[in-house]
Amino acid sequence: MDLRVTIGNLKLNNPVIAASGCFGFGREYGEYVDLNKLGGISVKGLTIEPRQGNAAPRCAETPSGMLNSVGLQNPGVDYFIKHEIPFLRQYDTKIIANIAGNSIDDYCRMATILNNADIDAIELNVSCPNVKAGCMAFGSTPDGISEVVAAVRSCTAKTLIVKLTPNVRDIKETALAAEKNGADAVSLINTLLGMAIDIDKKRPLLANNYGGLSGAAVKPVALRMVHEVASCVNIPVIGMGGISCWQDAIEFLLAGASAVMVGTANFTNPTVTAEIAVGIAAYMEKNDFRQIADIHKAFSVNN
Amino acid sequence: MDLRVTIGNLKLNNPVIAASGCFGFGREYGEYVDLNKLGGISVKGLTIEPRQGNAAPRCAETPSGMLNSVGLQNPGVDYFIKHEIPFLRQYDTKIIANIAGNSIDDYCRMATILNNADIDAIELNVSCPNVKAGCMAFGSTPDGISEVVAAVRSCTAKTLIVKLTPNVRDIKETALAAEKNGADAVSLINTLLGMAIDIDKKRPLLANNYGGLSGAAVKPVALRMVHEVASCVNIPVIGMGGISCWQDAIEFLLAGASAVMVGTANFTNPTVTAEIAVGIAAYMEKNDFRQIADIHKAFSVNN
Amino acid sequence: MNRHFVEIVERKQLNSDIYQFTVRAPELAARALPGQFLHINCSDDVSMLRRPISIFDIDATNHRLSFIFQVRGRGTALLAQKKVGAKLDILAPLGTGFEIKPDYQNIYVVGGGIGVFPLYALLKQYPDAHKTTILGFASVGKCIRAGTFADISDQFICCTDDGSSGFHGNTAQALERQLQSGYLPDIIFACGPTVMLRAIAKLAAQFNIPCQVSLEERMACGIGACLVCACKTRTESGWQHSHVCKDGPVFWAQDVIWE
Amino acid sequence: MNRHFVEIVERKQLNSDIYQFTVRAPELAARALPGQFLHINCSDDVSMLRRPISIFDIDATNHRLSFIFQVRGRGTALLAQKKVGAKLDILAPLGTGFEIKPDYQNIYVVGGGIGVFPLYALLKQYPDAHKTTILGFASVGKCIRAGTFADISDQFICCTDDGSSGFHGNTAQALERQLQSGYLPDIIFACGPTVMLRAIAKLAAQFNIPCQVSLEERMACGIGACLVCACKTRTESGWQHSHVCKDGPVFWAQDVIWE
Ligand SMILES: Cc1cc2nc3c(=O)[nH]c(=O)nc-3n(C[C@H](O)[C@H](O)[C@H](O)COP(=O)(O)OP(=O)(O)OC[C@H]3O[C@@H](n4cnc5c(N)ncnc54)[C@H](O)[C@@H]3O)c2cc1C
Ligand SMILES: Cc1cc2nc3c(=O)[nH]c(=O)nc-3n(C[C@H](O)[C@H](O)[C@H](O)COP(=O)(O)OP(=O)(O)OC[C@H]3O[C@@H](n4cnc5c(N)ncnc54)[C@H](O)[C@@H]3O)c2cc1C
Ligand SMILES: Cc1cc2nc3c(=O)[nH]c(=O)nc-3n(C[C@H](O)[C@H](O)[C@H](O)COP(=O)(O)O)c2cc1C
Ligand SMILES: Cc1cc2nc3c(=O)[nH]c(=O)nc-3n(C[C@H](O)[C@H](O)[C@H](O)COP(=O)(O)O)c2cc1C
Ligand code: FES
Ligand code: FES
Repeated sequence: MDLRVTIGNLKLNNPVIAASGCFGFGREYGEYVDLNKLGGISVKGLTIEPRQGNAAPRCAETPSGMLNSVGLQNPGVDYFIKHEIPFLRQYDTKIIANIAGNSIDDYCRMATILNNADIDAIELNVSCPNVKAGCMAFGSTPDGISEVVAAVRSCTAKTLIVKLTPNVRDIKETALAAEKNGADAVSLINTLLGMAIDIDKKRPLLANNYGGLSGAAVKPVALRMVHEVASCVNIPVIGMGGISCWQDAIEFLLAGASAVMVGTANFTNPTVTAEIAVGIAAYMEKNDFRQIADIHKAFSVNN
Repeated sequence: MDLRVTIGNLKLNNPVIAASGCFGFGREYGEYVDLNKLGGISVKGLTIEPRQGNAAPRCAETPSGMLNSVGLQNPGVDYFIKHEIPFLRQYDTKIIANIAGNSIDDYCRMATILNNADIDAIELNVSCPNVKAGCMAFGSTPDGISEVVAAVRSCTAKTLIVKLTPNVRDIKETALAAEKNGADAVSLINTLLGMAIDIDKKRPLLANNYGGLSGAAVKPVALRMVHEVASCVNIPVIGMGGISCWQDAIEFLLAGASAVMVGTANFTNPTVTAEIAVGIAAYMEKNDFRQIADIHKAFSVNN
Repeated sequence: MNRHFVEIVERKQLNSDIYQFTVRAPELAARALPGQFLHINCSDDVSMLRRPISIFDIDATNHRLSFIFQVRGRGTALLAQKKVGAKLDILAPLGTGFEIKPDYQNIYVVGGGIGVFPLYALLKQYPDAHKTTILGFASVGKCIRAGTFADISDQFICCTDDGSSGFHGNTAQALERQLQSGYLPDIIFACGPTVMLRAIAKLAAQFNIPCQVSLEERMACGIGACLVCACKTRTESGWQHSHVCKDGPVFWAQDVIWE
Repeated sequence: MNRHFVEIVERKQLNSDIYQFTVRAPELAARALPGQFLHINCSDDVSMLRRPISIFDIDATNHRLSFIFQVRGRGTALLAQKKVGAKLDILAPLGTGFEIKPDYQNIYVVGGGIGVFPLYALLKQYPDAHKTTILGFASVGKCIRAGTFADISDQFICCTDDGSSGFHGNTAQALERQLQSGYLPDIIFACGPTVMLRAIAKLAAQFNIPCQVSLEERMACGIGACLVCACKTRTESGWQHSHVCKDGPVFWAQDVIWE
């Protein structure tokens, strides 16, 4: 049985990746889970300059999910290269640099810098709902996606994963735009834009008013979108959104994902990523699947 | 204290309405809750001819929510007029006819027929994700909405509520299109398109593959959309999506809804609608609000 | 009013994952009918749907009603944790149960797996008829309440898929053998997995015996309002989607269109 | 490793909605520090976030650790239902606790509401110092563990907002009156609602007394990975968002930018 998965030039030991923004730079979870057990780690969204992010509160629990409005707080891409990559490289896991920008130029500058850095892939975050300028604005339309993906593609030879927002009418359109403009893979979904209100204070609970919904609550929407996208693109799809146990991961692999990312579930269960990898192996064993790709091959829709 | 709300010519005793498809034709819940305690009842989505809907399974439980793929099973608009209206008229509550069609012509024929029927409002369902032709196809773009709303508007003098789908990039656009073309109000959200997979059978759990997600899980998304729409249209907004208790209803009223609809929560708690009306009154009492509109007036966003 | 907050007065674990609960419910015990079900709120969290569970036994004299359930997923796991003294929020009695005609003299009941439970209350309705009970389980270890059923039946056949006890084979095979012996019952009542019901329905048609089957479908409201629990049934002009929670769970076998 | 599955060995209800739990946790009791917190998984459902709760008492000798919490919402309600013998899944000890300098001879601790709890373990670190404790509650009925605090303090002032017991007023007013008397402590440790902390920080600055405050913010991961628990702190060049779960919960008052 072989759990390995290849996405562009990214060769993962297994299809379980820690989702961006939910796993810091890996080191935070290092004492809870053996990082060697993860296929990869997508690090906290990076920007060209350090960012402080939005005001607090930045988090609200919702039924089977949570809202966050962190707004891309991060130490900047240079700090990442200098201080975080060396730590992560100690482990037998892949490093995915998640990058976000306010402008095409921002994205290109980061891609250029990271092209020479010791990372395994770039995840283009054009789907963060928590920043005012750029980001999700690029990711919400096929034209926006085309422009930024084409530009970044020309700046880097690294495996380029484009992270899609679910806040669209037809995610197939944006996925196809990413594919057409040179993405090696797409990852989805980022968070759904949501809100919660404090009925005593009579104000939104998040200082930023709106935030991104993640966690188990969004799983049905994420799974549908992954299925739609996997059915129409020819590049690998990395599925995520609410995956909290190996059974959830299997649903995404059946629907056509080549790998999965796990975010919010880490907060409650810090060993969930490793447990999912074990569960996937057991499921494959039971079903006599030899490759991850066999899982999707066994799937069929009702007619 | 006055719980009454006026939406177009629809005068509700209180702002709590049973959501379409989740309350049958009222009679099913009549023995569980006093129908006189409800502001109104939006009946199961009607079509011009009787429909049998999709194959079973049509339902899957998901984290804090459910998927349904009923597909508008209903006895047809004529049966409704003859057999259901007389029953509902026994109660001091308003009757909202939820209508769906495959074509503009379908919608117009129903609106024309219902214009002479003893109902209080028409809710134009252009957002059902569970039927192949029409319906959500109209509701997903401003152009589609404009066309169908303008056409229906010319067929009826009844209060016209346009029910919006959340499966769009920018719900403000569709809401504005509805307003511009003569809607008296908008209601939102209908269900989010989702999926669940049976990992043993390796097939989608719903016979129809995809279904509509409802229940508490969607509340943050629904609330955000209601807030967006209420901030940009000048017609009343009826908020729904995951409302399960009076506190949830207050969140929607704070965000700018004039009334709320309650769907999925009825299944677990058949008296939830009446309980919500009581809870709203208590909240108003405590906060010294005299009108429902005072609730939203007390709301402010963070900056 | 079909909503009740009833107290659990007895809780028995019958097996590693099967529980029998008895609740005190005078009004319900007085009017519930075999084949009807309870729609049980298993959680404090309103976002969890109710779970439909059949009535196992009705004891009108002692105001009690009991049901047996297997722990499958999250809802039944929570239900199993409830203790004696706790209150259960149930909608009941729901649905259309077995049509019980007094003139049935010779009755067959056929049940498979967790589908056997609603048949007990049914058998109790026929103190004087000749009752043959055929129950099927995966193996002897999965036989639940076999003694209870045997005691109330004139003839009792327990089938196991693996032959670990009784008849080696499924209930349809056992039924077929019985029917081939020549003595035909007035009615067959069946409850169990769809494949089993379909086979029983086919035999009933073949031997021209009236047959009632109790179906299962995923439910939300349980009371005919949401229309999710569809099953295909015959009408004069063709077919329609009936609803298991209201038109059923019990249907005449010849009305069901098996897909 | 900071994840532990610890057994609840004692469970006391202190008030209508306040509970004290003691868990057996040898390794934790040996290294947890006052001001650190536990991140507690209150539910079997992975979709519920953990809840941060401060350490109330550390008993290294008996391998025990206790915490006191108020039932507010769904998570703490579930926690309160746990029984002795149950295992709790916790991440601990998390965060940066109080900076305990041996040369503090005269210390003040000021706590408000549920913010008083982390101060007990802190006071125990100063057997020899002169300790003044000022606690504030809404009313006498809300005073929790006042005796425990009084016993360990050299001077104990209980404030109630409604004057139903002790000092009539809030903790800042009580503290101000104390400071005006002229004897200034070496340090003030404070924990409670933000408005209180801000007032205490202001007094500390005014009287030029070092002050540490324990902040609260909504958390997800609890370990510095998700960055939701931001609070604004001063840097040489301006300000930054620090994180309550990791850089805090205890900060030097002069570093905090109150908004
Ligand atoms: C009319 C009727 C009578 C029943 N009587 C009994 C009985 O007496 N004893 C017993 O053990 N079981 C009975 N069942 C099956 C029982 O309802 C399911 O096993 C139970 O709902 C599963 O819930 P869960 O929380 O364990 O599983 P989950 O997997 O958490 O359930 C998820 C969702 O699927 C639904 N679901 C899953 N399996 C079934 C099923 N087989 N039928 C209907 N819905 C399902 C659940 O209700 C829930 O909405 C009956 C079902 C029906 C329709
Ligand atoms: C470092 C720290 C130490 C704490 N120590 C204690 C203690 O010793 N005793 C005690 O009773 N309480 C303490 N609290 C507050 C406690 O965490 C909250 O009361 C609790 O999380 C509320 O959860 P709930 O399920 O009752 O409420 P819900 O309303 O269901 O909570 C919803 C969400 O909001 C968060 N939340 C709500 N209120 C707070 C709050 N005041 N602070 C942080 N998050 C909040 C919850 O963690 C959860 O994510 C502490 C908080 C922090 C940050
Ligand atoms: C606190 C938090 C921070 C996040 N930050 C980022 C980010 O920096 N970049 C990014 O692409 N996605 C970010 N995400 C989105 C996640 O990577 C993921 O797409 C989303 O949460 C859905 O997956 P989940 O339900 O498993 O969490 C963040 C999510 C959370 C909850
Ligand atoms: C079983 C089911 C059937 C539904 N049928 C309809 C319908 O016929 N017409 C319609 O406009 N909306 C229909 N809806 C959508 C609801 O009216 C509502 O918009 C949605 O469920 C969100 O609200 P909730 O979370 O309170 O259920 C249906 C929802 C469910 C769950
Ligand atoms: S479960 Fe709602 S109609 Fe049957
Ligand atoms: S709670 Fe995640 S960084 Fe503090």
